[in-house]
Amino acid sequence: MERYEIRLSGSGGQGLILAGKILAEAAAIYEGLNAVQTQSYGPEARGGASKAEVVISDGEIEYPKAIELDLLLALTQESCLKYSSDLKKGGILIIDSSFVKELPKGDFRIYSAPINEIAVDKVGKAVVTNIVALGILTKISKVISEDSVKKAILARVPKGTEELNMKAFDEGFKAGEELLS
Amino acid sequence: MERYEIRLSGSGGQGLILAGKILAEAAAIYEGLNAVQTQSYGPEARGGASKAEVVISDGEIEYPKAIELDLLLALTQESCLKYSSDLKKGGILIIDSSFVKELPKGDFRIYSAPINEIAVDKVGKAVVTNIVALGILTKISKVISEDSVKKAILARVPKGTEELNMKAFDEGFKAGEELLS
Amino acid sequence: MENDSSGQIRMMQGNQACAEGALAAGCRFFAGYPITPSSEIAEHLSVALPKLGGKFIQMEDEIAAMGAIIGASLAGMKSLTATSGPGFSLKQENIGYAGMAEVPCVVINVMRGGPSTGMPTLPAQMDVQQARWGSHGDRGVIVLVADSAQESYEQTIRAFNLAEKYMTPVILLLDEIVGHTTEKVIIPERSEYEIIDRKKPDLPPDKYLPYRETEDLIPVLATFGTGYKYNVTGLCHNETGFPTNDPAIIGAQIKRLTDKIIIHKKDIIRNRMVMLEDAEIAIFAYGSVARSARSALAKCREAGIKAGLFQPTVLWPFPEDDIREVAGRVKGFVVPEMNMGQMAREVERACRRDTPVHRLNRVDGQPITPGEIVDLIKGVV
Amino acid sequence: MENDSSGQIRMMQGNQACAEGALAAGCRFFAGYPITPSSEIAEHLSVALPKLGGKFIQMEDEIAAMGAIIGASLAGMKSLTATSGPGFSLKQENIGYAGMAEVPCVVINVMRGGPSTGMPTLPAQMDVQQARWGSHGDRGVIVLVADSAQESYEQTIRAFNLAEKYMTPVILLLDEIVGHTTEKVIIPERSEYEIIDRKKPDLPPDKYLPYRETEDLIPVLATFGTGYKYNVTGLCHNETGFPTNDPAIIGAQIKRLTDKIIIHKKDIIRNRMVMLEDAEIAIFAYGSVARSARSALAKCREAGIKAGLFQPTVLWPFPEDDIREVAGRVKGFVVPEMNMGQMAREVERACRRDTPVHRLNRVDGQPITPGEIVDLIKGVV
Amino acid sequence: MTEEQSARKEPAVITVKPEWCKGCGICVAFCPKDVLEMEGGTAKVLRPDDCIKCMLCELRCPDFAITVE
Amino acid sequence: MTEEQSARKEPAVITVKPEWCKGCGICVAFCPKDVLEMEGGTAKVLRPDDCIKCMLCELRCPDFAITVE
Amino acid sequence: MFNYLEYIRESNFPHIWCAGCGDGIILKALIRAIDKLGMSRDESVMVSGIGCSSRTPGYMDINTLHTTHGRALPFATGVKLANPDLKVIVITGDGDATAIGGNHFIHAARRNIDLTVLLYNNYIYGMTGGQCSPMTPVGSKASTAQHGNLEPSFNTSGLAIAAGASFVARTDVYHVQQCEKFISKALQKKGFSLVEIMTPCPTAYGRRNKMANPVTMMEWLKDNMVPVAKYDKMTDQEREGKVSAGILCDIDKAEFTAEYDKLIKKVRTE
Amino acid sequence: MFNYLEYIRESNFPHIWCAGCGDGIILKALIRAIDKLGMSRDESVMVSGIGCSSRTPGYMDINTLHTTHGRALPFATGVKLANPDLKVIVITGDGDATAIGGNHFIHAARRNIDLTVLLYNNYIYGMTGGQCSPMTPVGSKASTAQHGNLEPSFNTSGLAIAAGASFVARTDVYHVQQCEKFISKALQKKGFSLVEIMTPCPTAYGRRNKMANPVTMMEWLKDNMVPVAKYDKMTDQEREGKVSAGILCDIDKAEFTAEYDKLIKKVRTE
Ligand SMILES: Cc1ncc(C[n+]2csc(CCOP(=O)(O)OP(=O)(O)O)c2C)c(N)n1
Ligand SMILES: Cc1ncc(C[n+]2csc(CCOP(=O)(O)OP(=O)(O)O)c2C)c(N)n1
Ligand code: SF4
Ligand code: SF4
Ligand code: SF4
Ligand code: SF4
Ligand code: SF4
Ligand code: SF4
Ligand SMILES: [Mg+2]
Ligand SMILES: [Mg+2]
Repeated sequence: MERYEIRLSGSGGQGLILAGKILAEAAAIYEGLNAVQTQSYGPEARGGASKAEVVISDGEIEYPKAIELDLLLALTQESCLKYSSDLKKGGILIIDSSFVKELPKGDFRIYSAPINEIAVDKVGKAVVTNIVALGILTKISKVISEDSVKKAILARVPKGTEELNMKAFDEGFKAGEELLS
Repeated sequence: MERYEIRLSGSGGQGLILAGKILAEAAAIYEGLNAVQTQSYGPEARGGASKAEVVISDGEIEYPKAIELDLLLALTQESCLKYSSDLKKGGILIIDSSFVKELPKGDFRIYSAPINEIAVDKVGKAVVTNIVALGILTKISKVISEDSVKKAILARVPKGTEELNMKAFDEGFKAGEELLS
Repeated sequence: MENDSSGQIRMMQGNQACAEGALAAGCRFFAGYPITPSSEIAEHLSVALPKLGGKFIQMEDEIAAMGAIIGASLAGMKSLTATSGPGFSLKQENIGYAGMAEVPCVVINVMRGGPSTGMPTLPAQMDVQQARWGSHGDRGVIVLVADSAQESYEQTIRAFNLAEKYMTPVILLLDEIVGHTTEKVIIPERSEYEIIDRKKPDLPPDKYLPYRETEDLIPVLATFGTGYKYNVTGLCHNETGFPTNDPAIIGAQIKRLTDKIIIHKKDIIRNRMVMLEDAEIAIFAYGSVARSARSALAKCREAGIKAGLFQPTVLWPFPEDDIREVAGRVKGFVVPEMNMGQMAREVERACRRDTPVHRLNRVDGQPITPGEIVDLIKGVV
Repeated sequence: MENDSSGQIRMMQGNQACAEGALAAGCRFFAGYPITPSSEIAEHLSVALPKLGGKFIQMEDEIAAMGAIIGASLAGMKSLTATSGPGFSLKQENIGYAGMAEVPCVVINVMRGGPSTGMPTLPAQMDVQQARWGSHGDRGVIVLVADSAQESYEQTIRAFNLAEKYMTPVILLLDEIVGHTTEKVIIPERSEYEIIDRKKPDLPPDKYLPYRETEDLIPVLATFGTGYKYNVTGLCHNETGFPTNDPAIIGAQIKRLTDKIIIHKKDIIRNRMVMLEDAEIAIFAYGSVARSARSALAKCREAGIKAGLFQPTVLWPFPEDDIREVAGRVKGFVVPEMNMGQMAREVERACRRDTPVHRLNRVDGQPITPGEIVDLIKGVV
Repeated sequence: MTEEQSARKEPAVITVKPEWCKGCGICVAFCPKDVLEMEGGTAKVLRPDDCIKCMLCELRCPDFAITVE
Repeated sequence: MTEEQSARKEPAVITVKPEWCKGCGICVAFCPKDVLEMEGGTAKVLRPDDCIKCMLCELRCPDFAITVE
Repeated sequence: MFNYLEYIRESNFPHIWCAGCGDGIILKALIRAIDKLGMSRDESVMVSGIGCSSRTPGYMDINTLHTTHGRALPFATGVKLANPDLKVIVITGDGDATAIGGNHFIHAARRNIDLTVLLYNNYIYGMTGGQCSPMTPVGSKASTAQHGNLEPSFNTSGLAIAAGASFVARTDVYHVQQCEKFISKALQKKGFSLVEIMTPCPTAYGRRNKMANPVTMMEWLKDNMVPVAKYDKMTDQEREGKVSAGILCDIDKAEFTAEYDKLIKKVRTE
Repeated sequence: MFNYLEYIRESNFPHIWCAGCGDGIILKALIRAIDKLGMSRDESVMVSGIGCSSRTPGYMDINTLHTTHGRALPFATGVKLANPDLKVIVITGDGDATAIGGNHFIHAARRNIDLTVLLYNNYIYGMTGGQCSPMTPVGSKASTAQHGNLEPSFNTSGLAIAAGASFVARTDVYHVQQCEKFISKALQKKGFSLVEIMTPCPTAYGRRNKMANPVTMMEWLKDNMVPVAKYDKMTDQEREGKVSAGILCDIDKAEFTAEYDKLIKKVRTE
């Protein structure tokens, strides 16, 4: 697989850094690919905006930061507007429909789902919004297998929350299926 | 005048650094020559040995340290033996005869006087040994005028001790005369 | 103590990889003072060291941390500190002490941007000359650099090995990108890498002279508490370790501090040469910029430009002979750096001829992209 | 406040001459921490400053001393600190701060020998690279050097002038020989030298931007207490002085710190060229070694050898254009230094061709004699 | 002391600046009269009439985001 | 305490090492029995028989230069 | 309503502090104290080191000097000595003042130089993400003490008194009026004055120590800050986990810059 | 006669200290204390900073570490923590310990790490030729205080107690048996122990302060060192110019390396 660039964006506390780590581990450890994950550490990291980047490839990943995004996940309006210009032509934009109202212009495929709502209503906990998002992303991007992502989630989440997180992933995955169908 | 190198040596507390400063000031300020004065700052400077060097010239003094001494003053046996090898051929060695018993070998002119004794017996204070030595040195070396050295002494010594120091210089100068005659 | 995760694939930040590499090298003492972007090294070791019976201590400042690792090293523990620009400046006096007293230890500097507080969270490579010249006085210096988490792991091990072998502080430089990027590290099997331990005196205490001039110019310092009672000082000293002002001894000692690195430079220097055989233009790049350079290289070759990469993994001693050799073959060098051209100076110097050295300098806290390097090369050829 | 001893001939140590030069330049604040061989500068000013209404303070360490002079400078006093190797290392972080925040001040380093405590009372020139690279991060640096008491006096005045003109810390290096040799100083008449004072803002407080990019790249910092309320920080900052992470602003700021020195290098650099017109061999020497070189020159000419002297009185920015020009004319350089060849590197680099550079290095705490230089030159020609 | 201030009779005008309010909840938690509540991540003034103008919300807001007049 | 020691009867052997003695005069000044004196820049033992072996000279000599047996 | 806008650099707002960080509460208390004392901001300088707390000056419209980590006091000493007419306020954190800056802290106190120091004590290195400080309580968790902190903490106010400070008080941001009052008193003192202010860091300290919610942290202050008179009467057991608040030292003695001015007068008339 | 030769590096003698310098008297007291306690020199390390006092270790036949100015305590902390079985003795001067090294001093005391510190207090920077130290009395002359020193000095022992030391005593070289006794007690203490020893520097302090003669300096000590019990009962006026001597603090509390070892046990069995 060629270099594939993903950026997960939203607000602090939505667990996007963790989601990025999971994605990278899924790719690198369970899928045998290369993956690098980066995030910002500046003052912006503690305030509102948060972003994590994952670059996946079956070759060496030299330049570690995203240059042209293949996929952008945007959980807030702010992050969607700020980052969508980095999306490459024909790239994938996944948004949380409850928060992103103003859609950016550009030549990309937009997938819209009430991600936070799914976490709250279907899984029962807002904290798993990130895992729901991972489910959707896995389904839509198809760069990593469902199985690998699940393994990576299980290796990362606190003991006792495995079931909850699996449910979150599945709900997301399902939502992804619906979006594709 | 060509470069003229003087080293004053003895033990700490004999005021040789001050004597060096006076000599340099006599040359540079009152005689219109150039002069540089250096001394050692190492641990040896607080213990027994003490030395001050003065280089005098009517030209620029580039290299500030003595390389080949024209004149060595040695108030102790130790300093006499340690430094006389730096004396150039035909150079002047002035020693305190009460302390320097073993004379170094070499092609130089030796002048021997009981410098400390003169200070104690004729002037009445051991602290002026350095000034007595300056008197002898001035007379013997002839590089700086008696007058300039006296001015330089008066500009340096503590108020109230002028007379004492002038007497010390004169006694030394006299001793120098005797040595030359 | 064996590393029980050998062969494993793990995702780690460069900083964490340094910590893990240190443990693998046998490091059992860390003293530090937190500073972005290096703090994860300390944080990781604060958890891990006591589990291995090692010691972690957060000192009152960087100066103290540097002092503590020297003390710990003399008491027999392989010791590490990690910091970033401002802390690196503060450590310089005691780094010089370790150099002078020849106490092995490793100092990691995860470079941030700018002078002073600068850009604490943004990448740069502005301390590469400081790593060589930051401390007063003259002596030889070993400085390594890493470009990835994998290399951070390996170079940390190498730093400890070189420190123990040459009895000297060794500096490892990471830039913020390397320190903070999480990527795959394949933990090597124990058999795949060497661990060098400090030489022990081969003479009994009454014959022992710690700083005796040996053929390899490297002293043998006994561990405190093992029956060898000697003196360690930052003053110029003779072979017993006691201070002296004897010019002959001092002169020989100071010269030896430089020579002990220089005569072994073949053993120390390691470069990665990529497609340099037929290259007409050579990129000189290190740290995270070397990654961009490798991408750029591929693109250049695609475009029919014969570019090659000279990537030093040891910045000091500077690989000047190797550069001179390459300079004789190429039409020019391109030196992209996240600073105002610090190592480009060395490339210029090493050439000893008019080979053009083209600089590409970014100092805005942003990484240099492969595209920028390609553009510069295209402009040059 | 006028210097009332102008025209006088006085015998002074280089250290004392620095103190007197500082007073003549208008320095009214000194903060320091004692260290051999620089302490006489502090001692002299501790007596003299209060007599002029100025302030002397002995701080708890060198770091604090450096901080204090930056604070005092911002409060409007021309400020000085003086130290030696170990203290110079400790000051580096705050020297970098002064560079980043663009606060004028002068730092004198009377170099001793050796790394670490080394040889506190013996001469060396081992901090000449540290003076350029000692602090983390990239910026332009001005470093002067003096070879005599007279020059110590004059270069201290010049250091203050350059500091105020270019809004930067300026470093003046003495070696122990210069610092401790007592010799004649002719105190210049006030009309014979220039005194540069800090620019004052020409805009009212509400329009004032301390770090606005001006044509000469030099900011105008108001004195605290004069009605201009602005922010000074060591973080990368915008023209108001407030921290920012905007790459464009940061990049421009950091680049400006280098450029503001480089574009004015003609005004800053001063070399003494002695008998270089027809020289076949050029001696490159600075500080007390230049004195020996001048003696050597005379001897060479006597012996029919066409030698000349290139003596920089500003080490950084390095006079590379001038060296390159000379390199085109001579058969080689001879670089005697009381270190392992620190500035010889720069000469090599500046040549940009294969002009041989012969080094003469003493690191035993003994001065380089004219005879040694002559011998080397004879061996070379 | 704060109790005495409640003597003042003019109705309180409590203003929250949403751009600055970071939603820490401090004003809400320590208002002695339960005038405020958190809503959508910012403080909201729900019962201004109960306000006794003790000023504690204003004094303790770390973000310069709430004022009481 | 030091007085009691004077009970011992063997005569004191007091030794000054002239290469190490720097002539500070401390031993001389504080000898309770005036046993010592300065001479030509070093301490000299003048009245060994008066010594009560209080050891103070040895204890206070900064230069390891005087011993009492 | 107090009009803070006149005193702040509004364009730098909202500030960078986290939600519920107490630092903004202190800034406001300081502004009120300055306002009520009618201090001239042109003739005042705020100096800070590095840390979240040390970002305070950047938000105030006054002469501000944000220095290097731990070094605010030496810079401030230079400012004050160069121009003793300036009122100099130093803002510092527990790490800044007592870890890397500990030496300057005791020396400035020893000299009794006329500086007003506000020490924001949040028990942690906030800016760098929650490492131990010399004031982190034994047993607390921090990113460099995940097994629990082993090192006893300073009684920093006690240290300042032992070093020679002339005014020392401890307060907190819950007791916000007391906080303002002590700042005001410190500003009026001629000599080295210190106000140690306990302030919550929910992000770097609270999160690891079961007080992630800013309100919980404020409640902790409400419940555990004890007036010093009462504290002095408590048994060791009762004192466990409590912190005394109040004016701990207030004495008059020679101030450094004033002594220096006397020296100048003396040597100039000699 | 005590046989010191066994304990010293004889080839380095005569030592570099000036005639009448008290440092040699302390070295001898330390040697006797070590001898009487039967301490193993192979398992002991002496660590010092820079200064005349800090040259002490070089004269002893023991593991010796002469570090950088002010930094003996961090180096010693590293030695001790790396091998808690080593007995670590720190030699430092008033400048070394309380000027440049002041921060390490209070932090080592705070940690209560098991180090025995002998602080040679001669009121001056001896090595560099007589500049003020933070312990130079107000009004005294020094090469950087030729108009008379303006800065109040530390009560260093008091500072150590405030910072957390577990044993603190003050003595002097005139009272040489007391000096040995306190050193011995400090060596036996588990925890941070400090002995502040007043010692004459005739060269750099005495000469400028009318005590050029070593004997005069010893007499000063004889006349002005007052047992603490007596000192405590004196009026401020009576205390003028006097210095209290005695054990000022001696308490038992958790020692740092021991606590660390407990932590290791805990995490290894977890
Ligand atoms: C020399 C140096 N060392 C370390 C740092 C990193 N650093 C920045 S702030 C800080 C600690 C801040 O803690 P504190 O003073 O308590 O302030 P807070 O953020 O908690 O308000 C540290 C270690 C630095 N900037 N400079
Ligand atoms: C970093 C540094 N600053 C300054 C010095 C110079 N220096 C050496 S010893 C000393 C002071 C020593 O005073 P003290 O500790 O009281 O020891 P003493 O000589 O009086 O025994 C100083 C300032 C140094 N060596 N290193
Ligand atoms: S002033 Fe604020 S805290 Fe007080 S009652 Fe009114 S709303 Fe509540
Ligand atoms: S205290 Fe201020 S920031 Fe916090 S919730 Fe209330 S208004 Fe918002
Ligand atoms: S032991 Fe020494 S001090 Fe005591 S009486 Fe004998 S000579 Fe005097
Ligand atoms: S005390 Fe020691 S050094 Fe001093 S005079 Fe007596 S023997 Fe000599
Ligand atoms: S990290 Fe802590 S101290 Fe820093 S701004 Fe956030 S809450 Fe405040
Ligand atoms: S200068 Fe003072 S402290 Fe140093 S050796 Fe001489 S008397 Fe002792
Ligand atoms: Mg804090
Ligand atoms: Mg001292």
